[in-house]
Amino acid sequence: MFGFMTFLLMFGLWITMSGKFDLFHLALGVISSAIVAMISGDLLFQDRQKGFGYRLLQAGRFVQYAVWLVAQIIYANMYVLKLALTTKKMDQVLDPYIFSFKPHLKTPFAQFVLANSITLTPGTVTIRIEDGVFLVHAITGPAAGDLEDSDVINGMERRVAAVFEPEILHQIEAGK
Amino acid sequence: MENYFVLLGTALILLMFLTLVRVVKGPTAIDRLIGVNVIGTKSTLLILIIGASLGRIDMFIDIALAYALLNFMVSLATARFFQRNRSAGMIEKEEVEL
Amino acid sequence: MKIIALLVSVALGVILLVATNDLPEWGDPQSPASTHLSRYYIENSMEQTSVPNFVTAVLADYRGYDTMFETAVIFCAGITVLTILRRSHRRKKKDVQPRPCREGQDIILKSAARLIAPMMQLFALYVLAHGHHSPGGGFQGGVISGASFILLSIAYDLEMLLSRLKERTIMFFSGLGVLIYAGIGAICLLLGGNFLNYSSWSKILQVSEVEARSHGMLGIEIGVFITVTFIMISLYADLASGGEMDEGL
Amino acid sequence: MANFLEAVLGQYNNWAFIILLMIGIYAMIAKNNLLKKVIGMAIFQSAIILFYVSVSLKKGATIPIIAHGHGHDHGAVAHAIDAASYANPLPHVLMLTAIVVGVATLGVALAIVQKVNRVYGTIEEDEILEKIKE
Amino acid sequence: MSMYLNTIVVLFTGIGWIFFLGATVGILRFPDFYTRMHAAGKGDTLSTMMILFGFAAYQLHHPDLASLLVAFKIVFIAVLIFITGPTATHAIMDAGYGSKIDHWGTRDGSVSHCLIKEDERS
Amino acid sequence: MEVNSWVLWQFDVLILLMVVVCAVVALQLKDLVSSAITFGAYSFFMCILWTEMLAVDVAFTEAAVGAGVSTILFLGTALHVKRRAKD
Amino acid sequence: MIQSQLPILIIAIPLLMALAISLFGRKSDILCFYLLVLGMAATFAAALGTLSQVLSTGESIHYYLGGWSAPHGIELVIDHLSSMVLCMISGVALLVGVYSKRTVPAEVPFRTEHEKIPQRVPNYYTLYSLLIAGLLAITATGDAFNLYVSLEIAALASYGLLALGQGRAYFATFKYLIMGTIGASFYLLGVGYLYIKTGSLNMGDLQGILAQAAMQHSTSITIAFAMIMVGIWVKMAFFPLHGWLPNAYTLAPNTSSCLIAPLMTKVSVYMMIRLMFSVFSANYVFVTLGWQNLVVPMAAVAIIFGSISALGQKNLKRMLTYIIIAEVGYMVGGAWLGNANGYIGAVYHILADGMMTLCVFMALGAIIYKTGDSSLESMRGIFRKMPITAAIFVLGGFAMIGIPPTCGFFSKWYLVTGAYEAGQWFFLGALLFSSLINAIIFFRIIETGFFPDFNREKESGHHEGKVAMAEAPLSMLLPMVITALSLLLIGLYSKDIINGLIRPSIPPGLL
Repeated sequence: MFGFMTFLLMFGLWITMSGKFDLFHLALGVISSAIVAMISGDLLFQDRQKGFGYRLLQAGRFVQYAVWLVAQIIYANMYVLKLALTTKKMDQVLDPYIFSFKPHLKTPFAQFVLANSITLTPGTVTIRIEDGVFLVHAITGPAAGDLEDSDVINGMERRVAAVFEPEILHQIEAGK
Repeated sequence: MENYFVLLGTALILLMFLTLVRVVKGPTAIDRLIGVNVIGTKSTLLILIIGASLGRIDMFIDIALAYALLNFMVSLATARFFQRNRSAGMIEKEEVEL
Repeated sequence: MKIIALLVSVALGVILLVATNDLPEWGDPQSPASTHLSRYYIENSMEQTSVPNFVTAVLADYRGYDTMFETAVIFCAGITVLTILRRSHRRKKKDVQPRPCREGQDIILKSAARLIAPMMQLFALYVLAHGHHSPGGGFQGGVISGASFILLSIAYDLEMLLSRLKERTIMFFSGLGVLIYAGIGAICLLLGGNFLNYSSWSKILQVSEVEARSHGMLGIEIGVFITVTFIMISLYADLASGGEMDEGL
Repeated sequence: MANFLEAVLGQYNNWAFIILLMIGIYAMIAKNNLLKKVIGMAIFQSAIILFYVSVSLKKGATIPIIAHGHGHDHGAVAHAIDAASYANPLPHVLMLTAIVVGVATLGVALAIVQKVNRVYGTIEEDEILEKIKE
Repeated sequence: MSMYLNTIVVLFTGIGWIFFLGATVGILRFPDFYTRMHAAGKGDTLSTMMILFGFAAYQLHHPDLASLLVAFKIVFIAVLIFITGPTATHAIMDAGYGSKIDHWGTRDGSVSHCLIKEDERS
Repeated sequence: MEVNSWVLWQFDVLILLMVVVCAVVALQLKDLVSSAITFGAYSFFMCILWTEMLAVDVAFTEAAVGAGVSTILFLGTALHVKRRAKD
Repeated sequence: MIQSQLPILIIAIPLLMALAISLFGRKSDILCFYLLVLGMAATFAAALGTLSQVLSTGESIHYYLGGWSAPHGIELVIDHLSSMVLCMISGVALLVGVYSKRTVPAEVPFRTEHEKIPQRVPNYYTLYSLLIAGLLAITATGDAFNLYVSLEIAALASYGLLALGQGRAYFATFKYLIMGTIGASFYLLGVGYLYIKTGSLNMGDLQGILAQAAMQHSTSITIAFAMIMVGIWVKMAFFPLHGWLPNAYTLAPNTSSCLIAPLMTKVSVYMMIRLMFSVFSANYVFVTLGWQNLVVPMAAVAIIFGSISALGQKNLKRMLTYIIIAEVGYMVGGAWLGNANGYIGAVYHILADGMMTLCVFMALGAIIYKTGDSSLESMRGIFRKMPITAAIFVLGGFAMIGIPPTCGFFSKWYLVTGAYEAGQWFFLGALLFSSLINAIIFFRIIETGFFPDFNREKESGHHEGKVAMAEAPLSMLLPMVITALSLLLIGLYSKDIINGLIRPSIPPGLL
């Protein structure tokens, strides 16, 4: 079934890219999507537990999340802009800091999304994930402080969890 | 509008020049990698800009897409290299002679 | 050595600079290079091959023989690298540390690679299939498709790649691509045309000769695609692992 | 002389091509490190590609693909093609082949460099020559 | 209509350019590798996406199917950049951290704490 | 839509300049990996140059081969040799 | 039908055979060998077919690939000259193919200690076949750019074949690779200048356009010609550009050097002649430019340099490689003399030198196969141990010196006549000098070979005349004997070859 889902996704992508709707090119598209589904059908979906409808639901939630994320990214960029174009000396504005924390998220994909979100949000970049522990570099002390103890990072984790792992939401609430 | 795109492209190239300064200056290999990564992403845009200013953007998107993918791969491969070699911090002792 | 090199390069520069004076004006539409052969290609290729992309038409049809050798060159390079570099496993690493590839690490890279590799493969096939109408074709598609496998092996490990594609499979397919190319040309011989004259395929495909040329070009591009994909994988696997095929970049 | 200068300065792509060619051949001959020689080789080849591609340019032309050309209704389009409005496709074809050949040569060269390193433990030319003498 | 669209295009691309300016200046000015990576990672991704959205908007001048598909393709590139940008940033960051690149900072204690942790682990 | 002439000369001059800078730097750096990375940037610029000179297929090939695969091959080789060059 | 398709078959058969070896030969090494010999035999048959076709019609064959007529598509042109070279290449390939039955398994796999190298023999034969396909394509093509591509495939395959030797071979091959790339790139650059000025790539078409008066005095055409010539000279190791050749050929496996030494330089010379006379014209090269007074003395220097360097070598294989450099001087000088006799000498020497180089390399390879050594000392007592091989080696040596019944004499005769007619006294002197040196070299070897190995016999206790015969196996002996016979045959039928094959191909404009 996941192979078929890959096929559908790939065929949709093909239609978007191709822009040609004659029979010949559509047939080529079907063949190509089938080939890709055959070769790497096992790659696209890591978690094989959830069904098709659930995936759609997830996609919807993810769009919501992405909108929130875009706002964060714009804020992050303005922050970088402010830091870069400041006339002060660098050691007055920068105060780099590395810290680690362990989120409750379990699935690799959710961790991936969380890590990328941390990278894109103001002042922080994920360095590595090792056995579920995130190592994060923060550009200024205050940003790091915010992240470490306040609910910024918890909030983000909660949002990611709401998309991918709703069952652990209560753990996050409890952990807080 | 085409003129605007040419202007935008020139502005982008000027900024790429600045990024190139980082590539030239280093000091470590991984700093150069940052510069090259940024240059690569911006090249994607530049190709689209060229396409737009020639009025044939549909022909240029494939190149831009391929570019984005392969730029990502180069960054990843270099990062992998440093992960294995643990020597990203190697600094050029001598200055670059230009 | 440096002085010789300096002399050679300066001499070359001066000679070429002298030649510059004599060249036709840059970008002149009436220069010989832009009129003699290329005018024929531009004016006739659509009519004769029904391919809007002149580059593809010239590459795969008018000068298809060149392209066959080009594919053979790639194949030859793959075989040469394999012959020179390949050796059996012998773990003797000094300054290279084992890659951090344990379970639970590199989640970000692995997830991204899993997301992007299928897209790259589809994109490669798209580039191959639309080589007639937009830039691209067998070679570019092949490199991208090869790169998708390389991406997997960068994010995971070379062993992961080799568990999907055995070394023998790689070499088999890379030869097969050239064989498809040369075979399409050779079948033209059997059908009574000259070598690589795809229009003779019209007898089999039941289409007009112009259409047959277009389809023949797609066929040979598929051959190029297969060869390039697998040779790129092979080149990467050989060069990145030092010929031992154990751990890549 | 002024004419000559004008001819040279107007064709600044030729300048770039010649400079790259000189850099490439200098590196190929003079550099001590074998990998640097290979990089020089790649630069040399891409300089030649630059030369060919600048031949293919035409003023007022566009990319060599017929706009909105669909493979199946060629009758109407074919007569409207004006050769001067498309860039010259032939050098592009030649250079595609040359790039492919270049990458093939590059692969083989890198393989040989690795093998040299395996045999001598170094890829500096002078050190290798010393080891050969021993 | 066309006027508004052009304004949108100019707005998007202009803002993208400004963010890119910030990223470039950051890459040049910031004192060490990690902070430069901040500038590169964030500024690069967003500015590229912004300019790409600008192009997608530019395609809407001719609202036929072909142009819409082109716009979709551009958005697809943007999505791709959205995935690959942070991933590449992270990979480079990881590589730099793994090879113990010098860390610029005023808070010595906190930084060395993490580096020591890395040493203990290996 | 009027087809512009190919002369996006602003792009042309600037990119040629950067190409030459990249070539020189790639050859002058002592660290081979830096050389390889800079050479990757060189290929990027070459690709833009060819796009701008209307050679889209060549640019595509260069993007795929020069910028992508050959840089990776260089890195793969650099992994197995001594990283610091003498010149 | 097959008659009209012969030209492409010559090229397609080795190419398809390379693929067949690569695809189906991985199971067993001996199967690869049989496939290779089969393919080479078929190629040789096809080449002979085109030769007879050319001889019977007296016209050159034009074959249009893809069915596109001449300047638009790529054409193959097979005239008297190229059909002769095609026969030589495929013949050499067949002979070396048979010869390789024992030597390749002995030399190629398991080369380095402790290391098992998988799949080397099939790869070796694949490269072998690709090399032959490339060389045949160079010879047959009528398109200037296609020549470049064919050149590169031959070059890449030869890098692979040469690099398989002992440790030092890799560095030598790397130098060869750099020089070869420079050469090919120069050629490409030259073709680029030609293309800018003429807009064409087809050789026949180019010749027509270049004959116009405006083209005759164009600077860029001159520079294109210079570029092309320099590129090809690098490829053929002409004197100041020869540095890569001796090491690369000496350190290679014997089978590879047997294959590449006779073919690579000769095909480059063929290429030079082809480009000089059928792209540019004799009139342009000798009258408009008039560089022969520069090139012919250089060739003479090449001959003297090659001969003297050969004299100083201890290693026989290395000595032979220096002789190759001298022989390149013969051919370049002959082609640049600018008269019919010089041209005949050069072209005839392509054939003769190909065969005699093959002969001596094969004989030396057999000796190395048996004794494992290629120094002069290893020749001691060779006439007792390996009489047939030694006889063949001597015959090859005689041909190189230029002793009458062998083919070497006739080529030198024509070269000397040509040099005399052109008044190139220096070149004439160099030719005679080099014959003298060759005589010294080979008589020294023969002398060494005739006298038994005193030292070794002392150790084994003065058993004079009881040295065990240790002749090379039949698969090596047979091609050697055929090559030796062909040396005599080419010599004996020199009149027919020259009148039937070479004279019709003399370009107009040569006296």
